[in-house]
Amino acid sequence: MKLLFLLKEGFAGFRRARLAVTIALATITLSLALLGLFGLVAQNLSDSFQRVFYQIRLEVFVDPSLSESDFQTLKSEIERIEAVQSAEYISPGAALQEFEKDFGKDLVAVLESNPLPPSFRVLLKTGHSRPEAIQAVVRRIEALKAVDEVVYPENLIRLLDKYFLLGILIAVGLGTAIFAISTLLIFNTIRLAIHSRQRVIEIMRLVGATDAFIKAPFIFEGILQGLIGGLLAAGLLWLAGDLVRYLFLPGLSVPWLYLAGLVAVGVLLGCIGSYLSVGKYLNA
Amino acid sequence: MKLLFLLKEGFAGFRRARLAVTIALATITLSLALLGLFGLVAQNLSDSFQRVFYQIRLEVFVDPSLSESDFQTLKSEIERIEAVQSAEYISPGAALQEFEKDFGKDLVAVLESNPLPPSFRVLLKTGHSRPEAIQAVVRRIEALKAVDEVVYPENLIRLLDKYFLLGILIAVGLGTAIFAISTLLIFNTIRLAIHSRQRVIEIMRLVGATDAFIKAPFIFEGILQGLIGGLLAAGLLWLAGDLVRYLFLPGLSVPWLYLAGLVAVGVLLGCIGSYLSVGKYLNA
Amino acid sequence: MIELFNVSVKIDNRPVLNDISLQITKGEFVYLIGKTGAGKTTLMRLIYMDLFPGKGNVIVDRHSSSTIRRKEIPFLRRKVGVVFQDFKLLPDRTVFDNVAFALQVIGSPKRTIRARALSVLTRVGLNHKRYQMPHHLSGGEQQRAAIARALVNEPFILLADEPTGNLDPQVSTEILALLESINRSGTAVLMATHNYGLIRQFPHRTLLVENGKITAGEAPYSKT
Amino acid sequence: MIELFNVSVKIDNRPVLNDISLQITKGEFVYLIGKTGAGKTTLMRLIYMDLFPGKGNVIVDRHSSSTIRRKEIPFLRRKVGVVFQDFKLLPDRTVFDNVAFALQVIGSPKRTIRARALSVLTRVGLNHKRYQMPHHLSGGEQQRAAIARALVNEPFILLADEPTGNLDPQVSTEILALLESINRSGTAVLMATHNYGLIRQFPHRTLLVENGKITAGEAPYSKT
Ligand SMILES: Nc1ncnc2c1ncn2[C@@H]1O[C@H](COP(=O)(O)OP(=O)(O)OP(=O)(O)O)[C@@H](O)[C@H]1O
Ligand SMILES: Nc1ncnc2c1ncn2[C@@H]1O[C@H](COP(=O)(O)OP(=O)(O)OP(=O)(O)O)[C@@H](O)[C@H]1O
Ligand SMILES: [Mg+2]
Ligand SMILES: [Mg+2]
Repeated sequence: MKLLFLLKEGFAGFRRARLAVTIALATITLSLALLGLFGLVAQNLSDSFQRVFYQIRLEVFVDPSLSESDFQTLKSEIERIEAVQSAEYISPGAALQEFEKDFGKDLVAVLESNPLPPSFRVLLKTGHSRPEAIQAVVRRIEALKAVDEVVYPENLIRLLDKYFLLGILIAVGLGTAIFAISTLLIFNTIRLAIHSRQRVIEIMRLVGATDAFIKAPFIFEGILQGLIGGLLAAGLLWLAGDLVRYLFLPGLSVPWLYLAGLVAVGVLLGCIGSYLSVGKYLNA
Repeated sequence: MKLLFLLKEGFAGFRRARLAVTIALATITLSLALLGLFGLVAQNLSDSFQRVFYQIRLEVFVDPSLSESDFQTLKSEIERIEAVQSAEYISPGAALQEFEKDFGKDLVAVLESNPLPPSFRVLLKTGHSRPEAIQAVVRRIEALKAVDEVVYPENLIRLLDKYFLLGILIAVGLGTAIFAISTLLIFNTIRLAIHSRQRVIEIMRLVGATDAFIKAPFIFEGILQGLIGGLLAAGLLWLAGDLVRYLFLPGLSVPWLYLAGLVAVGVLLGCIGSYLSVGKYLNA
Repeated sequence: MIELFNVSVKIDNRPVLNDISLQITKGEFVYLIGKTGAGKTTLMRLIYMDLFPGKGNVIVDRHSSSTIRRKEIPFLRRKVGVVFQDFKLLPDRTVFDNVAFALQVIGSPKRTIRARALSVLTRVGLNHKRYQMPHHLSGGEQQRAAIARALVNEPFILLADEPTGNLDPQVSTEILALLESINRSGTAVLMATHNYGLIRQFPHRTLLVENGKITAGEAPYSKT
Repeated sequence: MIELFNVSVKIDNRPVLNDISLQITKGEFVYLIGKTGAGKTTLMRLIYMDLFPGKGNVIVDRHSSSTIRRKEIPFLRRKVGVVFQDFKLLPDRTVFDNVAFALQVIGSPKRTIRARALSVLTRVGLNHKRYQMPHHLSGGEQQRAAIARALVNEPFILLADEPTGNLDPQVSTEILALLESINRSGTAVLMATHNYGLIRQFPHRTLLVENGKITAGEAPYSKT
């Protein structure tokens, strides 16, 4: 069977069963758009969650008696730890100012001298946000000499971590559900679209067409539907992404590769769906 | 036309076009389950987000010279503000202990006396979490005599608020998309299911059936599909809810009313979808 | 009762019927003959208003093709029984339900439906197959089911489009006798047929469709 | 070439054919007559193996109903041309594509397909309608399209199930002449018909299906 014939027959299916094919196409487009939309939202949410909440900040209190050059050495020692993005020196004076902002002027006024030690404000690289990872870094910093104590909001981090994990669980659960449902919906409409040509298949068999000969154009048609549906869905998401970016989320990312993946999923589902569906009518 | 006839014909449709009706039913069930699932997740997430992050805590520093009974009066004055849930007295000693936990022993050791004033830890009722609402409460507390200063993480709250609003926006956007897509998918399969009986409709017309006579059983069938699909979706969600609650989210709520709403949506979509679809074949 | 005034029909821009006038009076029995593709089925579609003339006017009972509203067409069709050339049985229900449907449409009570449907199925000799689905019937059995449905609500005219094409001569004769008895009780019959032998056996007014025109015709004595 | 040995067929537990033996040799022309619902179509379905006998054995060419594998059936059907009683045209493509399909199936090159399809459409007198969809054809035109499709890939046997049921006598005669000329070039023909006149005009071996049995028959001289 020549590819040209296949191609022609596959496209002809669009003409021959216009409504059924259109509706199958719409289902594929919509299901994939939904799937893609969800994936994008989940991806972007998780990204920005990590960006906003998860750049962990440690306060490293150090020995006040250190010299200026000691501070420099310590800073570079801290920054050499691979999880650390930057270490910023906070003088006792600067610390006091912040303290005043947090606890009010009156409190500072009753202090006789500045009780606050010098410190480094250490930012960890994004991605180092699991409590255990942070603890490891803290231990390494505490092992440096001249470091008195490392303070960070451990409980809050554990809490956020727990909710982040839960969030991922929910996202994966929802995503799986959406994927499974999309797949079923797509299979179902393809099935229905082919069902509407049950009589055609029956007649083809009576006229001496082999199963493969009957199947091939349907499968090709399914692949085409998946391809077109996938492209439409990708296009929709691309446009929606542009709109959302323009309206309120300049940071939104809609990666090309992701959209390409969506198209691939469409092609795959179209192919499998039509394969299974024609099969049903051939083996009847 | 008698209701009995309608009922019989509506059910007969299930037998007469088994595959088409089964698939339409599956689509309705899956689409509604997806819609319902999303709504449930969004609702529960927002609830627990509010519960966990949004019970706002204010630190109210007060004049250290107040007597024990003044503290009592002040406490009840604060608690009389309607947004306030509770006010807990924190003595300077207790405050110092917490301070030590946050900033290290060494810092406390250098202090000559306890510089921390007595304070109240004020919890706001859930639901009072918008920055403006909090500011109003803060202003009312500051207006009380003997209150020196009210401290709370204003920037963090503004940030969270912004993200919460964004989250709601995203949820509403996603929800609308899912709803629109579900509706289209349901309409489409109903359309296809009725399309597969195009010939039947055509013959009915030729035999002298009025439009209403042809329509009624189809619409009734659509309503039935919506009802059954809605009930199945509700059942699925109910079971899934039980499972999730048992596995890792004891607090998950799946309100009856919500499920009933889902069924109602199903019935409505089934009704409208079949109404529109038969219409297409009658006016052709 | 049925009148066509200067009716012309084009399908796909090709003239099928051309300036035809015709009258069928109450209780008449008329044959319609003509070559394959001449326009016999087209003429019948005009009468049950599945097709409207490009020019001219078709009048059936009190309905006129130029003034009838969409809503009135079902009521016209209830008075016109049609045996379609390709049967047009509802594929999703039994023979009995197919026949019953024509009665349900006019709102007959259930008991009447049952009695009438069974009686007409018996008359076409299909009572024993009444609970079969149409695609489980032989060609001739399907044709008889179509005849039963057309007869069941006692139309004032019966349009029969080659109603014996799939029947053996003996059953054909029986069906013709049935049509004549119905005709005697006042129902007009317009029957398209290629079976000239049948026309000679049951002679009636015969119309010939040829080249878009309808003329009084006669069954030619071909050898078949 | 076609042999039935003690074949019995039950459909829905009702015996339709009962212990039938039959032989049709290469190049024969055989009529099949019998009442509506007697089992003529059923017999044909046995031959193109759409139906398998409950008892006995059907042998077509080198294929036997008791040993044939599912995969081989399409290849059997390509050697058997069938004019179905209800035409079974593919509703989603033109007359030309319907005829061409039977050739595409066997992998004929495009040019051959075109030439053969046009020639056979001309022979059944349907060339001018070749780009019409089946449901835009009159009953007789559809029947001729079905005949064209059955003939196009030169089967070694042609099963024609009432192939003139919707045709006027003149076209029927032409089609019969066509079948005879095809038969003379070596194709066997098995034709079910109710048209006894046609049998008398073109006499051939005639089989009568009656009460589940097949006997040598003769077209009765009924008046029709
Ligand atoms: N829907 C349609 N679209 C295009 N052409 C049509 C349509 N219906 C009928 N025709 C054409 O109109 C002509 C008359 O058709 P009609 O069915 O009336 O013939 P007929 O006399 O009933 O023939 P037969 O004896 O074969 O049934 C034919 O040439 C046919 O091809
Ligand atoms: N799929 C089926 N299910 C049930 N009964 C069937 C089925 N196919 C055929 N029959 C029955 O088998 C019998 C023989 O049918 P068949 O189609 O062979 O008759 P036939 O001789 O071709 O008649 P006709 O001249 O009317 O076409 C009939 O009584 C028919 O009702
Ligand atoms: Mg006709
Ligand atoms: Mg038959």
